[in-house]
Amino acid sequence: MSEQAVEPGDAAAGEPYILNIGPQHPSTHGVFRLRVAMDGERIVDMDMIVGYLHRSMEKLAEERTYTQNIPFTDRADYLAAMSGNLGLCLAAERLAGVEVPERASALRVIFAELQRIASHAMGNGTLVSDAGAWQTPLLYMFRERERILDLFEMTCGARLTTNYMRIGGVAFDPPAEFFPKLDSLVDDLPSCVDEYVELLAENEIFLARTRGVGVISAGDAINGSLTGPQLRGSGVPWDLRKAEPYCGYERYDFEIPVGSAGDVYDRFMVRMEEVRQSTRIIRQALDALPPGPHKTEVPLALRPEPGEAYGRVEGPRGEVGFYLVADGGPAPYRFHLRAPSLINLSLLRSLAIGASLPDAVVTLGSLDIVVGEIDR
Amino acid sequence: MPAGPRQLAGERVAAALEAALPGSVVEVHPEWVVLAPGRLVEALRWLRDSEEFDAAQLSSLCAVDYHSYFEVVYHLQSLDLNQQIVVKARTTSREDVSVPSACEVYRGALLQEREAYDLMGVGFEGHPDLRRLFLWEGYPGHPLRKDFLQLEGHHPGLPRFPFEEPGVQSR
Amino acid sequence: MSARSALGRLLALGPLRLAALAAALALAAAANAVVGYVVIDGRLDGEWYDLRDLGFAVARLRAELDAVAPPALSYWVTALVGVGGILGFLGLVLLLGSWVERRLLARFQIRRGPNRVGPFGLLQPLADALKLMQKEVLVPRGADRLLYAVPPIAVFIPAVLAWGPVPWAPNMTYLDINVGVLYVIAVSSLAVLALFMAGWASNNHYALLGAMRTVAMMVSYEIPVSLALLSVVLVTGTLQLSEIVLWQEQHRLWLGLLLPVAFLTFFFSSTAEINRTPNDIAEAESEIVAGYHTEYSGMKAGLFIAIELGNAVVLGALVATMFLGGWSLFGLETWIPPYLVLAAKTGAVYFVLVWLRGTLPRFRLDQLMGFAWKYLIPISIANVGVVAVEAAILVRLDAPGIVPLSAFTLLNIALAVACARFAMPEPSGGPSAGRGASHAPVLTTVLGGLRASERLRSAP
Amino acid sequence: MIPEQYGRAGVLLLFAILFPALPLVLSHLLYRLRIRPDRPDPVKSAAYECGVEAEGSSWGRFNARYYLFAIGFVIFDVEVIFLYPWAAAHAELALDSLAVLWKAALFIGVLAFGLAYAWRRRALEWR
Repeated sequence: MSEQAVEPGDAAAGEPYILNIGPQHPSTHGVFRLRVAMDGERIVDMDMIVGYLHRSMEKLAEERTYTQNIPFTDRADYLAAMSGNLGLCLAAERLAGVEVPERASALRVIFAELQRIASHAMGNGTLVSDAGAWQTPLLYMFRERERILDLFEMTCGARLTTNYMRIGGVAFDPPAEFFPKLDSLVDDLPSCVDEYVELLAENEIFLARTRGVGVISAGDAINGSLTGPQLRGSGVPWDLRKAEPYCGYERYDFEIPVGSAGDVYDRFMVRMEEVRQSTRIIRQALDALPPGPHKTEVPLALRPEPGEAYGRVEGPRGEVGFYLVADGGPAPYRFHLRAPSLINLSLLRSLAIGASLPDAVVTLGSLDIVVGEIDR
Repeated sequence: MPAGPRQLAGERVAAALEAALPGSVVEVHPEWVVLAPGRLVEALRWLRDSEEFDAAQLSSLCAVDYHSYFEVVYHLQSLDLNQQIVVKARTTSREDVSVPSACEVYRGALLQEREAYDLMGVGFEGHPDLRRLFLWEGYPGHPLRKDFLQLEGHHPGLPRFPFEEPGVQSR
Repeated sequence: MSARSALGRLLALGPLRLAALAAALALAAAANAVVGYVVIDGRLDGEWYDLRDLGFAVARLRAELDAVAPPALSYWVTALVGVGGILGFLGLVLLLGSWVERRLLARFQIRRGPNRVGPFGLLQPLADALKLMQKEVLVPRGADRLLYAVPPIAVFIPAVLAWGPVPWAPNMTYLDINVGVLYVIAVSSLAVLALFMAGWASNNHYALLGAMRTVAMMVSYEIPVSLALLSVVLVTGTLQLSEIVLWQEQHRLWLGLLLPVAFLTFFFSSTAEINRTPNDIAEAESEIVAGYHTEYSGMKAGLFIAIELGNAVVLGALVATMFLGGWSLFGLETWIPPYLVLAAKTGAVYFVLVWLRGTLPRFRLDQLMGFAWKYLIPISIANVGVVAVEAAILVRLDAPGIVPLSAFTLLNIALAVACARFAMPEPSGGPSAGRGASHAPVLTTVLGGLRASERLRSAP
Repeated sequence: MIPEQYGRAGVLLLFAILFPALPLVLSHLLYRLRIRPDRPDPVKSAAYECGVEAEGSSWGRFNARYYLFAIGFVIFDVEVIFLYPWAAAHAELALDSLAVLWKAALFIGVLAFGLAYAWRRRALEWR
């Protein structure tokens, strides 16, 4: 990953020109802007400009109780609201010392894993669209995502901004008709994944576009604070569900998919495999779903002792961490969201410089950003 | 006690750091260690490279406003040993806000430090590209500071919390 | 369940509509019987009311006019009739085709597609055209206004002109020139000019990048196209498109089978010529928004979009004519009007194009250029040599045509398979590229960082 | 016969221009009838660059890589076009004598040599 890309004395080189990719561009997945200096097809320099969706969530959070802050986490990573909910709840529970009932933990696992599948469907689908497949794989992946969102809607009335987790459990027990539908979905998912892998992973053009493109070495990935599939794609077997099991993940049998080359293709395949693993987890959680309450009663205006806590979960895009500082009041003194989408972009500049425009677009797609979470 | 399940005790980290780099620790807490700003980069590099701690990844960086000073919190993660270390650095006052940049140790600090600079106004010395991240150059003040709402032209949001007696939220 | 309701359920129709359908089918069968009788009788052959070949009607018209007026009039009238036929067909294609394409893509993508405007959404293209016509036209400031205005019209020229020499039936060719193949090559390379003009005049970085890609790509793929058609000419010994079809009809052999390398080269290269997936990099929406026509709005943008469709159909007609037997269908063309045969073959090629669009990602520019220059052009040159030898043998052999022709067909198919399987270059230059190896992620329950990663990597 | 056919190509060309011009004229007619709006303003007529003002004109010195291929095209395509008369007459000539194969092979060989030379000099690498 050299920062210096254009060799001096390249006779063909033209004048570098400035191109703005975004904020209104089909492949920036939101209002995200790259200001690139290009020479022909090649990127000579790049600057990333974010903040178009900045809502100062962390400041707003200082004015609201812990429970009132849960909806903000929906709107940070709006493609993985459940993971955001869960992260905040874990941090707040750690801060206030709240115990969570068994059933609530299992439900949290089910919903977090469903959310992971939905988010990976979106992430991989848009990645393939970035590689030029005219949205067909995206729409196929939306088929399963749609079923998952229907399940969310059935349970908590919302599809994207679910606001489902609560401090001490989850907001509602899923209705009776939820379980058969989830059951059939879990039965169908592995064959759907096989279908996508068959359609894309053996497609010569897709291989040509993604193999050896946007390579991140394991050392760079760790040093650049990458997490999630972006880190695992580079061959680092790191998953918070194994490393720091929460919600009883240690009870479930699953494996961590790890790539080898650290290129776009590996990140894609890791996500595909994670869908399979998530399906396994859901199946186990569903089969062993304990009865009991779905929530412990916690005061609405929770007043934790002064102190701090860092709660984190393995979201679809990596480590979703919440750093909370309590001062004894009902609202957090400091509320910091460690946004994986933003931090995964740490290496974007060095990846993009020297790459061609199509490669950079695919690389950006493989980093699977959500602008709501970058900007917060 | 609110601590991560695999978080190392502050005393252990502090003892090792003091042995290797005398004078680098300012304050020890059961959960975290406050480092001297002057030796921060050195200490982080030592933590990253040491066999015992192997803090290979900077998992989160965030700044907190404590009225009289700012604190930068580093959550370091060892992937091989699966342990977490929390270290902090403090600015001397509200006016002198500079802390050395961790960028040369952790490239993952690039954007996180820019974010802290933008929203909290902490200056990271030695950052290769310290610009505002979300807001534009020339934006007045730093929104995450506790006194931001007292800036001219800004009004506090909610007067009080629901479910709360009036006057309780004053800090 | 009665048989009738089962059928009705299969077709998703009510009993009334089923009855109407049955009646229509019976009527069609009866009409067919009458036509069959007339055809066998030979009463149609060469008459002006012979609907199987409208060329007879035009010839009769010409003769009638020549008898009463100066020859210029009959010349103009027949030319206008031909132009009217071509443009009428093209207009129909543009109106219907966008509906077909969108519906097909929707089927590929488990969607429904346009189904609101008119029956089955058939009037959607019309509604789109009306909408585009009444949209405000924006001209970017800083654009070269003259050059900016020309391309929307100029892009149509090659797509319309290329229809000229396409033979619809034995006597139904608008422009039956003896240099038809050269004409097609010449006309099709005109499109580059219009697209480059559009991209350059817009004074927009995306448009310019699209235009540059267009120039590099279209121009490079022009050579494999020319080389592929060269082998067609070698075998048939003529540049006239109607003669090429006649050759295929007489030998009862599609050139696509005899010359598979040329056929596939022509098809693939032409997708680059007309900017279709997987070679649509000139307007790759995920990279350069809309490429050369980024700055066009209103009806001008509509014309660019329409011509993509027009190009696809004209490509279908050319592929059908050169490689799929044109209007001939192994003798069946005496029964089925030949122009319908050609339309069906065109439609089939078009369907493949839509299918590709609905399935494949797109190449990168350097991959495409490498593929053209380092694979297609050498292969095509070699193919020309092979075909030249074969053509010489064919013409000198006294044996009945079927033996050497089938031998060469098999040989050429084997060569094509060999080219595709063994000589194809690795499309990606990346270090991890390698065909066939398994690349599923490793599954592990071990946890760790760099050290664990190295252990994983070193493990077999 | 030949001039007559080219005249027909001319007629087709004329209508090929008129055909796409028709919707544009209709569009203009709608403007005259005040159905189609035409209210340009500087923001609307800015060059599209994803919502921000473009920096600099795009008419600069562009990377020459693209033009190299255009030059290659001119060379190779002209050569290929010269092969067409031979291809059309090949069957007849071959009937007389197979020597035509050698002559053609020489020409194609020159073509292939040119390609091999360009390949060797790395003119075909994109970068």
